Amino acid sequence: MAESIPATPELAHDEHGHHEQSFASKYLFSTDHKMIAKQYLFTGIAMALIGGFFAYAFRMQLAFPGMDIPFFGVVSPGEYNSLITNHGTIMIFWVAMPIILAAFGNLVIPLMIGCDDMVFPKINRLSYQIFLLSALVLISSFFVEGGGFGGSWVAYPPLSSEPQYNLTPLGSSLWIGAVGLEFVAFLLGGINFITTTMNSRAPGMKMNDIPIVVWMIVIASVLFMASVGPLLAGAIMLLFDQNLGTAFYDPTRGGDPVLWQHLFWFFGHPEVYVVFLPPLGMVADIITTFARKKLFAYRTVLYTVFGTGVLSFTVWAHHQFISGIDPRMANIFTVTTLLISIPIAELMFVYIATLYGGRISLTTPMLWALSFIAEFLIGGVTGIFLGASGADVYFHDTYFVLAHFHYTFFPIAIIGFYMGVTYWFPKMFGKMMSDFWGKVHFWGTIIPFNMIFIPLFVLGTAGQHRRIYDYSHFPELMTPGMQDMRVFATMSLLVMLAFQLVFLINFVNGMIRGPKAEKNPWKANSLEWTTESPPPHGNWPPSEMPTVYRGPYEYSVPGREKDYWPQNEPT
Amino acid sequence: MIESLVPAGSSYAGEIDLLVNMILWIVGFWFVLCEVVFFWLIFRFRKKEGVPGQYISGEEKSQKRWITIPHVLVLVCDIFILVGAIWVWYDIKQDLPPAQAEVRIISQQWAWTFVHEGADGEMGTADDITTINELTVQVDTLYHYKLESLDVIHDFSVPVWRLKQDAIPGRLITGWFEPTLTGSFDIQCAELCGVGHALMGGTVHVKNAADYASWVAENSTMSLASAATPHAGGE
Amino acid sequence: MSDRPIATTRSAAGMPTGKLAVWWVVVSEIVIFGGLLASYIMHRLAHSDWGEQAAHTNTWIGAFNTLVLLSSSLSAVLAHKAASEGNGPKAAKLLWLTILGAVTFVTVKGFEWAHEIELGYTITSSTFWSFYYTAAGLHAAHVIAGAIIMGIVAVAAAKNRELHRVELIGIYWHFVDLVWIFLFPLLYIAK
Amino acid sequence: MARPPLDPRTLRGAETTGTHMQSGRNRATRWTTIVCCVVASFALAVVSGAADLEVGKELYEQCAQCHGADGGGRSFYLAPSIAGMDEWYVTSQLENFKAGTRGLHADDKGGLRMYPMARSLTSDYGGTDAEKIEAVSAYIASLPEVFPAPEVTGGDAVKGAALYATCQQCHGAAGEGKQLLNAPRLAGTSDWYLVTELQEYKQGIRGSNPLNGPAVLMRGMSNMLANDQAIRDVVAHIVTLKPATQNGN
Repeated sequence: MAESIPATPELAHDEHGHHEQSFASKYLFSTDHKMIAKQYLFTGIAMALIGGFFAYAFRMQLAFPGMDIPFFGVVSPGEYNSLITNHGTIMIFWVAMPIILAAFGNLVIPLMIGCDDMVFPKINRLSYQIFLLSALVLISSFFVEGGGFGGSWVAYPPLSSEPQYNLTPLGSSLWIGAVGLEFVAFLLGGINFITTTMNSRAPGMKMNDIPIVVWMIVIASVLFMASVGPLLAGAIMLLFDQNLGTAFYDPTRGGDPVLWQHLFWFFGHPEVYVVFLPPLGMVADIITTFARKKLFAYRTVLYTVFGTGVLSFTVWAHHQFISGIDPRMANIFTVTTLLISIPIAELMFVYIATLYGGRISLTTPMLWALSFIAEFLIGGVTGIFLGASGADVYFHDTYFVLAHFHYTFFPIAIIGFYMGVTYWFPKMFGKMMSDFWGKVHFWGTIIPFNMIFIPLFVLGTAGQHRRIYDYSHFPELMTPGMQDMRVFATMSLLVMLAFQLVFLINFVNGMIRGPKAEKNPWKANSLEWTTESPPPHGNWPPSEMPTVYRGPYEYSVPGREKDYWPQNEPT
Repeated sequence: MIESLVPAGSSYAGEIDLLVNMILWIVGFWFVLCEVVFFWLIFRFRKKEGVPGQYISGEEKSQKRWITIPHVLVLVCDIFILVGAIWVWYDIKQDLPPAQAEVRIISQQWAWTFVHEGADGEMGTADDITTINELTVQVDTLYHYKLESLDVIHDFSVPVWRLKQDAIPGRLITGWFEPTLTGSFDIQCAELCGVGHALMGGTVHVKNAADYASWVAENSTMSLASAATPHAGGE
Repeated sequence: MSDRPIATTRSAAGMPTGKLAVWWVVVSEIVIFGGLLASYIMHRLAHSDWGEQAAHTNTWIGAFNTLVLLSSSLSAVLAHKAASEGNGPKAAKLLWLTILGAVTFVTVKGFEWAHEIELGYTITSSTFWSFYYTAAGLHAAHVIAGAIIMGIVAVAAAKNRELHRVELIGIYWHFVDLVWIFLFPLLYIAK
Repeated sequence: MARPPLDPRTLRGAETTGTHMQSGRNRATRWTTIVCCVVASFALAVVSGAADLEVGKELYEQCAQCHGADGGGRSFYLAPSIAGMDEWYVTSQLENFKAGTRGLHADDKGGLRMYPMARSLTSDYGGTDAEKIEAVSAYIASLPEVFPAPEVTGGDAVKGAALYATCQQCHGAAGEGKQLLNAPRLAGTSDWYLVTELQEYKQGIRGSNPLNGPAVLMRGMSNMLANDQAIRDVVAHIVTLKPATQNGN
């Protein structure tokens, strides 16, 4: 049955790359995966600037409560809640997801598997347009009456569902609407990623020849698809509670507020892996390239990731240990949570082992990839304190959680973004960025980052709880030592934000005036480096579509003159 | 780790501190080990002229040993942590030792209302003492708390006691604590509950038996601002 | 359609890309309805009193609609068969028949709801009715969306174009049907 | 990390909290100097000597979330209209809330929401607590008066006018209020709020704290109204009051 109806192949690629395109069709309504990737990237950067500004505003408020903050003004309690809520929401859903998953997924999947575009270019474009709309809806929510939603990014009802409690009647509906739209956008994008990788690999590319980063993006898309449904259903219920007067989450009328927590975290925990896996894949590709090493135990990496993916669906209630669920349930979730530490630890071991026997050159992308491992380790080990139910009784909802979370999400979203951009910049823009300024930016980011969050670990251990705009009403938390640490963290943030200017200048300068990039500046194996920088429309001329002969990590193969062996080079 | 920053003020605070220290030593060991090996490898195998990279697939058993052995060791460590975590959890949240006294905790935006047993030592009688944002308890007495919420989710947290429990509207949650340290300590709302969340603090006063008795005597009869009599309308 | 990428002509997984994509759409839809229905079942088990509310739903109308959807699924199968034989116009006719089923379903549902709202059972009456309207409403939205897409496919199929899409919309239609097979006993029969 | 011993600590009174905060402030001042250097590059004055109303307007943003940008109030949020209220009354009530002499009662739902809000007018920057209260009160007084649409039904304004005779001794014939007698302006106040407050006075939810003299007095007066119907009647009359001179216009 499958072969009985041909998909009209006679119409394929007769005009590829020849016709003139107007500005609108090239930049606004492009179906080219590289252009869509850039659209996601720039939208993500714009949202990151907003999210970063929010972080600046509330960190300043925490260090200098009540101060008239430059460029913002006085932060009221309601504004503070809205700032932290939208900082979290933006950074996860409008920065990490579009940049890490969508921008790099769109950019690298067709290039790395050797085809000319996604299988559904128009759906791809639609996905971006829905995403852009969702971003605009979210931004509009800051300007409506009552201000933006301030119920934290987890949006626990009844606070999120009842306007008389959250005081943001419009903001909360726009917020949940924007999040829902964003999910739809990524469902469409995810279907594209999965089907493209499944069906459109270059001839000869077997399962084991797919670069790890492509695997990771596809697995992440599957995880997203399998976990987001219940939350989408939950979001519909929340929207109805807010606007139609239903009582899904209202305990006084037969609903249950804990239902939302289950739906949210059933998605929320796999979501961590959705954004965690793609940068993990980038690390694999980058450290092998710059260590001139074959990836240690390729198949083990895959099996481990499959295991992580499956396990990630069984751990959600570790976010709810003390939220009034049956205490016996906590024991089950402690077991699964500690189990999931094993595949993650194994992945870290694999990456460290890959470095053994390498020939490591510390370029900017390599520095970012290595820092991912070093920093994520901190995020990983501190998670054990929170996954162990007995210890979580104390740490729940303290700054310890916050610091742990940022030690996982900073590597994911920020380090992942920088390593991807610095590594694939030549392929994206056909130019090179300055390595020197890249390194300046690296050290100027990574050192202050640790200086922001290490004090927050201490503060959390000292009992400082979260989402408080001003600690002066808690004498135990207002000792001078603690206030000094808050000020120190804020100072570090200012330094880190200042260094992001270095990146922006380097980025724009590289795009405009950088030296022309050659086809394969890093001497890497995977297919994207076998075409021009930047690749033409259709990626390769139709006659030169690549054929694959080996896996992507054949570096330093004994007996060969060159220390790399591109996937498409015939034996 | 915690006890150097926050005094341990309840019967189970020590258990949590011990568990946290155990986890700290175990994961600390692994963390330091990994980072040391990691940085050493970066240094040892830095790019040198004339030294090519090695070709190691990592698929052979002799090579895979380098990740499977630590992997099994991690699993063993996990079991230790697991046993400790569940042990402590069982003591604090699952087990409910018999009570010597009871206190009702009612949370709402943005205040705590505490109902103490009055002089008669029984809850729900006319001499119950109702206070706002101020909880008074007797040291070395095992209390059961009944926690409820009138509107959104709050979280009753006393860091010194290592006690934390969400208050869910529509549910009455029972738990226990036994203060062991006299003094006044912070009560925090640890779950975002709206605009006034940062202002939803309180104080717990842990008194010795004599002080507690005099506090009860003073408050059972007097009508204070923070301790209104239950039937105030009838004059 | 003129610049269809080379990517779409490949089939490394051994299944046409469109079919693969429809299956993934179905997977993501299953978890959406799965989440909603799991929430409903958990609530239902906790509230035995919902049976009284459910008693006011009209089982016969529900059964009639089930029959309508099931027979529309049959015509979708026949349309696929016609399409795989290359008989576009016949497939189109059968698709229109399926759409007729969808229209009947939605119309009956409309009258049913109007009657229930008249009796005072609105979406805010109780959490049972909230679930009733939300789950059935979400399903009805899928029926309507499916019917519209099917119309587009049928117009093309009548001209013998894009015949492979007949099978794709058929898969989707079976899924919509299957959701109803779950909804019907949960909302109408369990009393 | 240096940390002063927590225990023994006296009751959280005004003085203790004050000294406690003081040491934090000195350190913070040092840090401010440092941050000013960093922030100086932003070329913006950190603390400007802006007019009181400007400060008050900035502070009022927080109030606006419930009371509305125009100060017209929202019954939904238990927030009455406050636009154009007398400055002295706003100041006194904010201070009462802050001190806990109003609002701190287990059954005063609105008061328990307002109690922490009044206490939020404290922090290390932007003037002393008293200055902040003054600034926000001045701003509220400067808002053009709003006469919210009546929400309470079932009141008889004619009967209410007779009952109001007692009230007008202090609150004035046109409900304009008299500062000398600590009687606030009633005209323009949300009617549902007047009903709630009168009920709370009668039940002793408000006015049972001996430290709040005027409220204790008002509690006694509220007993002149026999029942809920009398309350609704008198409120129906107050809604019709429109003093000739309006504040803030």
